[in-house]
Amino acid sequence: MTRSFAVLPCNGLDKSAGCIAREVALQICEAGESELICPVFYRLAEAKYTKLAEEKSLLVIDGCATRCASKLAAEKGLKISEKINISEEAKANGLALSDGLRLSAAEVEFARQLAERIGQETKTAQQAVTEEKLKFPAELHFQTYAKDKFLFKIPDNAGFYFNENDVWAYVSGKKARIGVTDFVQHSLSDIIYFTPPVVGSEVEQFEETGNIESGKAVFEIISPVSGVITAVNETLIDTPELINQSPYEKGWILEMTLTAFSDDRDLLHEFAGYYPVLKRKVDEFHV
Amino acid sequence: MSESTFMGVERSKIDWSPRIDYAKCNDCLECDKFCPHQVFAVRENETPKLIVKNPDHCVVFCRACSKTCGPDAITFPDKKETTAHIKEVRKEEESND
Amino acid sequence: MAEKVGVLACSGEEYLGGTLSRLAVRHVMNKLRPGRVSTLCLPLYIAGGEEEREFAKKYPCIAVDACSKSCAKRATIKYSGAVRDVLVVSDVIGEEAASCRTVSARDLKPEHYAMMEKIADAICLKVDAILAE
Amino acid sequence: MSKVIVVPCSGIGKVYGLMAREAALAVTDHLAKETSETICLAHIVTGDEEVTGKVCGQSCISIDGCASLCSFHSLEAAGGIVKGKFRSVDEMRFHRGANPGTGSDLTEVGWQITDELAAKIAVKVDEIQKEAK
Repeated sequence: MTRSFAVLPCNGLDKSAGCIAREVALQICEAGESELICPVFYRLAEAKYTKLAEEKSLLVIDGCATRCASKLAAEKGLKISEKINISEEAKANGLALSDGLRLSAAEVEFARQLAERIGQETKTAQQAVTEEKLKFPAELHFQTYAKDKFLFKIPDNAGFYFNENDVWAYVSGKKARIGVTDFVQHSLSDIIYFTPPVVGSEVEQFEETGNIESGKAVFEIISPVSGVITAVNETLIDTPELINQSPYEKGWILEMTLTAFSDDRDLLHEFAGYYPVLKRKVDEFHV
Repeated sequence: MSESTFMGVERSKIDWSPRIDYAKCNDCLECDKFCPHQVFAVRENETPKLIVKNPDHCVVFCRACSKTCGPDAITFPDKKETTAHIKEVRKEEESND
Repeated sequence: MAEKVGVLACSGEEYLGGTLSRLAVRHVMNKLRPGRVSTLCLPLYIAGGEEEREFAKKYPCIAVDACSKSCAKRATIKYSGAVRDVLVVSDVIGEEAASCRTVSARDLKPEHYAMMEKIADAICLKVDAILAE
Repeated sequence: MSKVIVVPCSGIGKVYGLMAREAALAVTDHLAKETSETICLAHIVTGDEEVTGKVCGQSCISIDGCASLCSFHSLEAAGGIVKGKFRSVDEMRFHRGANPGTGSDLTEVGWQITDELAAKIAVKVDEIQKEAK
């Protein structure tokens, strides 16, 4: 059976990747019950498409790394259930995209295969990872560093690991919960958008896994650990300010099942290692 | 801000910064506007206009600027190779201690 | 010697003095004494601003009030303890100007900005005196 | 009938505070001049009897800059009945990437977003007044 989606393609007409995204979207819709969301018409028909995206699981097809379709979905507060990126898929398949805006025979075939694959794929990754529940400590113990009126809190509970990209992971058995540190939320100030990663996707250590954005900047969440994403904190889509208010608790970003923690650990700090790094950053980079 | 070390390794020993493909770059300068760490520099009346001036200011493993690039002209080194390199340097330094 | 001084504006919404107190404090923080002054958000005292309250306890603070009600001063004393000094805007630009009903930045004219600068200078005198102690 | 009390946070550190302030003033000075009024938030924070007497039991609208909700919490603490709760930062979600200005000055788009917010608040004032009838 083919799966049915609300399909939001990037549709960018100025690049072959955008044209392929459009082609993939059309093929998926033609093959089954999926329905198309036109990103251009979305501006005028917000209610219609928002309803559609709520009724069906949302598939976002980005053309290139600018990821306009993902951003549109985040802006409209839509929950993305699957996401593909044409440029990345092409790279993975060894296909060099042309500069022309008319699809070549190879690109048409690539689009066809991609559409077929998405239509039939089952969420094996997602099904495989629901067995164990993460045990997060009921109470965190913080150490603080004060600079002017700003207080930077860092948990020193055992099980917390940090990368120098200011992202934390709380590890318990095979599971981890991930979020950003107080340094990130103070530097960004009021966080307005959260672009979540896709549940079921596999992430390597130091790979981007979603981003958060304030009026000041966009922050890429760089994963401290490798694993398969099992959950995303969906409340952050409507209330991203929870990251400001409670970066280690209510503002957690995602959970995953770890795949290479013993390796990953080499490039992670525990509290004692991260605390001086944070102090240095706070002193250098005045918020 | 420039960070002098990353995971204890001197930043200058880690090759991580954006690479600009000038065949694709259209001088829109979105990357420079976006990056808060002054990695890029813009030179009026010079070619190329946009250069990577401070590669060591770039936050190791951050690729955010490439996502602002419409023509996809920015790439980064391979993450796995970089990770392996950092681990190697750390090992060397440990054995030297 | 204090390395930093906290400055609180009343930012009152009813009178021109409030608007000017807010702008003058920002002017001191950004332009006249950058790095030496932190502004504190008065209403954060009630909304649970642990950081604001702690700062006001640790560092010397100056309240900048539009009128003799001295809300900024009294709120700081109530939630954080003492204030080191107080500037009342109406003492600098006169009662009549301070209680004028022009409040929006939309309606500010060059003469209002001149008043703002006068207030900012008066704040700087107090900041400098505390920093020199 | 008593006026709806509209109180912005006027947060001094960020542009969102200025947007909240200007949106409130646009409502009480222009859009709903006859049916709404503002009261100095700093005065509310002091908890004076004079001001809690004005706020307690009255219909209020809070306009905050950010998630700290200073105005909202202060109005509640003074016994106000907050029937409308706005945040200028929420308006930014409809204007991704826009630069609204600084805590001292708004840009053109900053004013535009503020005006959009003010229009929504004015509608809320009307609703509250109709309900009261």
